[in-house]
Amino acid sequence: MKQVFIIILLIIIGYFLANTFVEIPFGGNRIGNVESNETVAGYYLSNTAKKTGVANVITAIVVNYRGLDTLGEVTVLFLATTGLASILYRRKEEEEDTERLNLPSSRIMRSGVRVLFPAIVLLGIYVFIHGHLTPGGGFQGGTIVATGFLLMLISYKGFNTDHNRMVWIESLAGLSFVGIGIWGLLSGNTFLENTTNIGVVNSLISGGLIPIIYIVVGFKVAVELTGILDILLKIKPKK
Amino acid sequence: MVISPIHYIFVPLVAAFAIPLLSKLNKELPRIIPGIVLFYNIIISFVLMQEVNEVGYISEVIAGWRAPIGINLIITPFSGFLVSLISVLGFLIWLYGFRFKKVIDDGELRSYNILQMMMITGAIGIIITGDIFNLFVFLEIVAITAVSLTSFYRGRDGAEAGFKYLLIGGFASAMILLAILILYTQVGTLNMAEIAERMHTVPTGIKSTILILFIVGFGIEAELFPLNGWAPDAYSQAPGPTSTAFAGIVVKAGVYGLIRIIFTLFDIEGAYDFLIIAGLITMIIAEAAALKQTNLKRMLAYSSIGQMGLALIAFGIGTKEAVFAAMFLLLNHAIIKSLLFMTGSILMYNSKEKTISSLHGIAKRLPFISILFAIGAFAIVGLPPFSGFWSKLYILSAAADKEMIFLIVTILAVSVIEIIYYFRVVSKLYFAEGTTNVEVYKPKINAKISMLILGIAIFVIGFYPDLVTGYLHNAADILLDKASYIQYVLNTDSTIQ
Amino acid sequence: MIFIILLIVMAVLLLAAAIYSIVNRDLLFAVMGTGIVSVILSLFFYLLQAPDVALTEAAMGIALTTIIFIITIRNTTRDENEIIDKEEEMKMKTDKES
Amino acid sequence: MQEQFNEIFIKYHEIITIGVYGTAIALMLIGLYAILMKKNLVKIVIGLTILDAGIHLLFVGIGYIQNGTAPIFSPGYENSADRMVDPVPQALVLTAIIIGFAVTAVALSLVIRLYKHHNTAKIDQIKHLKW
Repeated sequence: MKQVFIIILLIIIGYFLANTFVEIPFGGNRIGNVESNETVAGYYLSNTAKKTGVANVITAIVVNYRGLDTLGEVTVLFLATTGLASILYRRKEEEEDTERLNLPSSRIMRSGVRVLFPAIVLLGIYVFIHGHLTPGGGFQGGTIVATGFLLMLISYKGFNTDHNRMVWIESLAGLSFVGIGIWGLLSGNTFLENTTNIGVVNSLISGGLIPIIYIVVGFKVAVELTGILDILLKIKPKK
Repeated sequence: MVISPIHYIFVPLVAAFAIPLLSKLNKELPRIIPGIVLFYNIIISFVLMQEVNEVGYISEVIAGWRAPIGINLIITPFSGFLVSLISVLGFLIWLYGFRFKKVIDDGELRSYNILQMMMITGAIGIIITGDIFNLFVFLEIVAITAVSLTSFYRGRDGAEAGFKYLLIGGFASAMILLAILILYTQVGTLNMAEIAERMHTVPTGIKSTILILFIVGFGIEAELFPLNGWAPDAYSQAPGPTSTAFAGIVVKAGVYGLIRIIFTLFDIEGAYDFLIIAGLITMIIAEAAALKQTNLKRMLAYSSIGQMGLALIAFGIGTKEAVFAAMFLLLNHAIIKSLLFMTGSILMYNSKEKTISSLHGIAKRLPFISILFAIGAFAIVGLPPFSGFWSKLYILSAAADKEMIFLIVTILAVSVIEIIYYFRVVSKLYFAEGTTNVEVYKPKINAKISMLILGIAIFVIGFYPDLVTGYLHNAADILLDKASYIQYVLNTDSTIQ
Repeated sequence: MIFIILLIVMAVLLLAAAIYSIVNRDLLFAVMGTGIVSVILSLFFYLLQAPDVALTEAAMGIALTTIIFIITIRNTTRDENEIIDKEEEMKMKTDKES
Repeated sequence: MQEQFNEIFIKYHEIITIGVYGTAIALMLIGLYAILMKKNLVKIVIGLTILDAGIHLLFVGIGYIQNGTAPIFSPGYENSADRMVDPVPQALVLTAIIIGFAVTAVALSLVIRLYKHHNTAKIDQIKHLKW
């Protein structure tokens, strides 16, 4: 009976959404029924290269035009890590042994990972250093580095990310992101403003503070995701 | 460095990122830092409120880009008033919860303090941001911190309440994302002022879809009837100071988000009477449910949902008088409900199943706390000398202006229900003879101070309501006239320098 | 022409993977279903000229989301209706008595 | 190549629209079905991720322009701004995907803790807190 009720509900919602999206053209001209240069997207496309000196428009939007979003974004990840730690936290007396579950990873895996790990981390770092030129950036690069650490965490039982250093990197990265914001205020402009010169568009050193912010975000995301994975891998199943 | 709205956000962020490091220096620091930050919030609110009184609006641009291009923070008289209220309450809650925790080692202490501070920052962020996607990001910050705090205690029900909250919260944020998406396809911008300006170009079919999706999304945070299943569990499972923060702060941000969407973004006539109907249903069902609760915190949770329903009704009436009354109710409710939750958690501290019956005759052993609880109970019900009376009176008079007899009857009936279940608790507290062997938690001086301040505030507003009403009248007028908000945000790129 | 054919094939595959991951009783295969959904979604984003989002979806959706799900399954049950677990418990009890 | 693409695009316009919007809405409905119907907690969280996946696909879908290019001014594309796809939904989706991941991580940690207490991962056997 419940299934029938739910399916009817879904059909109604589906119909509801369908006839709203019938009116929204796919692949038509740019959004908004006003001509494109008055919309926000039109402004971004025509001014990013000149004003912010960044080739990747999305990086300019994520870091500079909508910088507070990314700051909120990084806080969400930071709070998720803290929340996860507090939900799965075992007090000192409950902690039998915190070494990770001993997955018997095969020889192929271990040797493969030994080769892959530096390559993955290098790729991740490349992605978030070139965030302002090529697709990708702090978040994507950080995630790639985290997957690299994940491989190491799974295949080598002895491999332990040094908790102390991770906390240092995480806090320093977060503080420097907010510090860049405060620097904008201190230097008389607004919070998170791109105060330094923006250089030539497609050169590596271009876009002023934007690449620096994205590199800092990359470190923070990498360390946070590795932290989340480390906490989750440390839980011992009951069986 | 001139004080501006962004200080509300980056100072707690610096503290939150620094706490893991500083706790290595000294174990006590994670307890003290939130206090400093929340006290600094009060200073910011004090300074900004002066400016808002003269200028009417404060708009601050982020990253140097003018309003529709970049994100702007905006403080209107109403949001300024709400944020100052939240800052003061946040500091009092911190003061109250300073030594409150049971045995806690440094890991949990660090997480608890970061999460509690960031929940308040998230709520403030929801209120002061002028960009709709930024509103969504701050809503997520509040959601994640609230879930982690709900499931903070090791007990069995904490995790269940947290999961229920996260599931409904996840669904709500999906609906809000969908609403932002459809809105963007019609309007082409994300800044609230520009959306309000271009709202007339949106065809009515799509406009009502967007409105419904927003109401579902924010209804969950503002605890409208069908969507507040999570609230009583979350309130009752969360630690003392957190449930106080839920009732006093997080719900206000949710209600403000809903009101802002309906008042500033949309101009659909139907929205107002929808608010009245939703508020009515929420109030009636929540108060009825509160009647048959045995757990004190769940009863207080249902009562605060009922009060929020009342606030939504007042906003729904839509006249200047009604909006003013609703704001006054939010102020009173925040103060009184925080006092009730604080005193309630202390009275309940040692009883295993937290039921009202375990309250028998505790008044003899905790006289100070019981008096404050009684004051809170009388105030929220609306008895004359206390502040609650004025807000209920103004709402009734606003309803009377619009000849909504049905509303007046239901509000009075609900007040009767409130009187019944609050006095039942107070009578158990004082007159029933209790089991003397229950050892009672003696609160420390800092908890007593914060509760005393709230008690005094109830009396002060009770005897001199015009301290606050003048300011609120002006705030109500500005909230209702949309044009000046749009004109101010879009045309002046006045940044505070 | 390729654009349309690719689009239709990916749309069908995407829905099939989503339904598979919902219907399947064995949670491990259900999680692999979500992995496939992320893969095809990432290709979709690439087709819709959104390289940044494709990279994020690939890194976040395929790698990390799948791994957290698998860790969760490892700490809870693998079978959705928990019939197999009950059988194991029964077996353990019988072994203990015998 | 250009006109050939446009002409195909216009000819099969409905199919493409249904292809993208249709799949996104279908994904959302499948996710919603799983959340409402399924008993197992992990399956419910899978439903949540699929619901989010549908919305992310919609987000990017609305930004697409017929025969547009990615919004990146790489060396060969300096002045092709008007052919570029709308960058704003992509920036929003970037944030939404990561928030979705954070919510899933917290949800799954709660599932693990619930399983530790109740020794079952089925939502109907965990219902202690009633309405």
